[in-house]
Amino acid sequence: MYFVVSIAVIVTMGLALVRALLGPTLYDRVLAVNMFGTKTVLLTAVIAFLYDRPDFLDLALAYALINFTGVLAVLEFFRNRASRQPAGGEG
Amino acid sequence: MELALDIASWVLMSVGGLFVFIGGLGVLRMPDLFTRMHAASVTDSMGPPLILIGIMLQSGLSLATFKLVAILVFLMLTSPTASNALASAALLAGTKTLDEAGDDADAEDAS
Amino acid sequence: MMEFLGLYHYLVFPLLLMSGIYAVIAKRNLFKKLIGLALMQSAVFLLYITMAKVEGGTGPILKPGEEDVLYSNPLPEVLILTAIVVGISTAALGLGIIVRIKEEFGTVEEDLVRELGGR
Amino acid sequence: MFMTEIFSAFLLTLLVVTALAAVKTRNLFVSVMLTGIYSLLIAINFFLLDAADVALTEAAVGAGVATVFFLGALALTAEQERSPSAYRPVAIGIFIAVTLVLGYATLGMPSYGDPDAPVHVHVAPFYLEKTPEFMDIPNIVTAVLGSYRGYDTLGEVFVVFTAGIGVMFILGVRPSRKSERTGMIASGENGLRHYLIPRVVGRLFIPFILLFGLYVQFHGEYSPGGGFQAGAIIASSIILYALLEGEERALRLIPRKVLNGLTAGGALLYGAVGVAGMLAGGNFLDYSVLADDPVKGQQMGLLVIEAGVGITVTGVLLTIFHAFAARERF
Repeated sequence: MYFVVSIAVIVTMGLALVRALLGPTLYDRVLAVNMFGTKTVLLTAVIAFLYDRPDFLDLALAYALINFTGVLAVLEFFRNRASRQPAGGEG
Repeated sequence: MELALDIASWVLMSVGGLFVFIGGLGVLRMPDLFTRMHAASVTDSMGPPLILIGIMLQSGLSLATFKLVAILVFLMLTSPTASNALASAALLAGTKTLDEAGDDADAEDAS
Repeated sequence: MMEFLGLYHYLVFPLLLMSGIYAVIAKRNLFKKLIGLALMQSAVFLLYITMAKVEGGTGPILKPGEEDVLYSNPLPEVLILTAIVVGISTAALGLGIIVRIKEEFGTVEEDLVRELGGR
Repeated sequence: MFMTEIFSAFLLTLLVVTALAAVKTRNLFVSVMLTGIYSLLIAINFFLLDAADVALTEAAVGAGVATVFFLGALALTAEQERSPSAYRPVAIGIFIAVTLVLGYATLGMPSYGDPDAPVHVHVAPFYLEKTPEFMDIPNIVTAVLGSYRGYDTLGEVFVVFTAGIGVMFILGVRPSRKSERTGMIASGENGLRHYLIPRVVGRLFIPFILLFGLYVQFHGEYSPGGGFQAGAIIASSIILYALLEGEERALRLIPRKVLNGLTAGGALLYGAVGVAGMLAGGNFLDYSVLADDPVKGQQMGLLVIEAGVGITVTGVLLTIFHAFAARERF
């Protein structure tokens, strides 16, 4: 039973990875990373039970909590990029 | 009783897995950023709860269940918020929706 | 089949390692070189952890009240656990150096830095 | 467990694809995002290979802190690669040749999961058998980390400490040419103020991340965890605060002086435990003499040195974050 869920989640991870590789915009890639994070939480939770070690759920909990920091960092990066680009360009 | 629990969690987990998979398919197949985001975020608030509740039924009353509830609550808080934040960032940066863009492909990684 | 899967675990290591090395050799952007270094680093981590795995074993946290459980090797885990945190700290040091280079030369492309350099 | 082997083979394939794509793309932001996916994948692989502690460390570091550092540095440099690759044929030649040689060499490795491989017969059985007797804690990884290989960990803590000092020195310099761009964290106290929803949810999260960090720190003897992971988790909670409320507020919460104190204090605490052991009549970093009962002494020593590790890692990661965030705003 855990296998079915794991297969679904892993295949979804593959699809999300394809989206991250294809793009086309930067936001698509961020979306794919975000989705990948959620799927990681699910997969680690399922594997903890698949391996019969429920005490390893900490990993899923850590991802559920910390992924948000990464998303907010990306958001902040985008927000400041708008103010950065017209002034300096790149170089 | 045992059997009923097993069947219930089997059903919940399979349906949850289906939702997750549909979300992945949507993210791959939808035509533009906002529809893709819609596919990802809607299924993200349906699939994970079903799967996690399915696991909870298996684990019984223990520390693991408590952790699963915590994971569920945190996921339900973060994933819509992240989608919202990302969508508003994309909108503010001027990403075109499908109607506006017409048929020409969006500028690659430039926005 | 099982044999092949075992081999596959080891075969991934050279591919990851060399994709990192390719970035370090061929790319001229210093930031990209650092990303390549990070990839190389995690390839080595993966090799160590692969070696720690014991068939049919479980994580090296003792299950209370159960005898005759096969546990995986804790030693590589300890080495890699510390190495991950050290890795991010040293990567941050490299990033700091790159930021300084950018401020002094206005670019992080290696060839341009070399042209502008010499002072 | 035949199925899990298939899983890990699939995930390893994804890992290779991600790594190659991260190297290939010319857009550095995309590269950083792909490194994020790479980190998630490698953490799952660690988990599938029974290394829960390592996976937790990769999660704590890779999900929050690493992304923040790389994006912070990227905001201060250029986002696109400009020059084409150099020596491309040579590099690809080396790539293929060394991959083949290393691939051939892996044929000589002990077969995957073999319980009689040389790695598994030397010291590992000793650790697994004797830990309940010496220390009476279930997490062998923590036992090896803190006690059996205490010197090693002390060295690693000092490497982390030194890296923090290095970043402070390098980025503490006033830039000679004033650049007009701002860093990742905008100046002033705004932070993410205009995004109301992320802000509310983020504030809700901070105490829970802190609580979880403390749980990982002090429950590390019984479940996956310990000082390294906890340090990264606690640091990412403070980084979250800084992202939401602006960097200056975070500095008001934990001033630089306190940060410097934490950075040095943790490493010193670790060393002090060693010296305390010497004063009590044992060897350096021998915790058995710290209490009347050797087992109790070991447990006490482990608790204190893990705390030291956690404090130093938190201090160093936050120092690095502030060094990047405060750039360009002298």
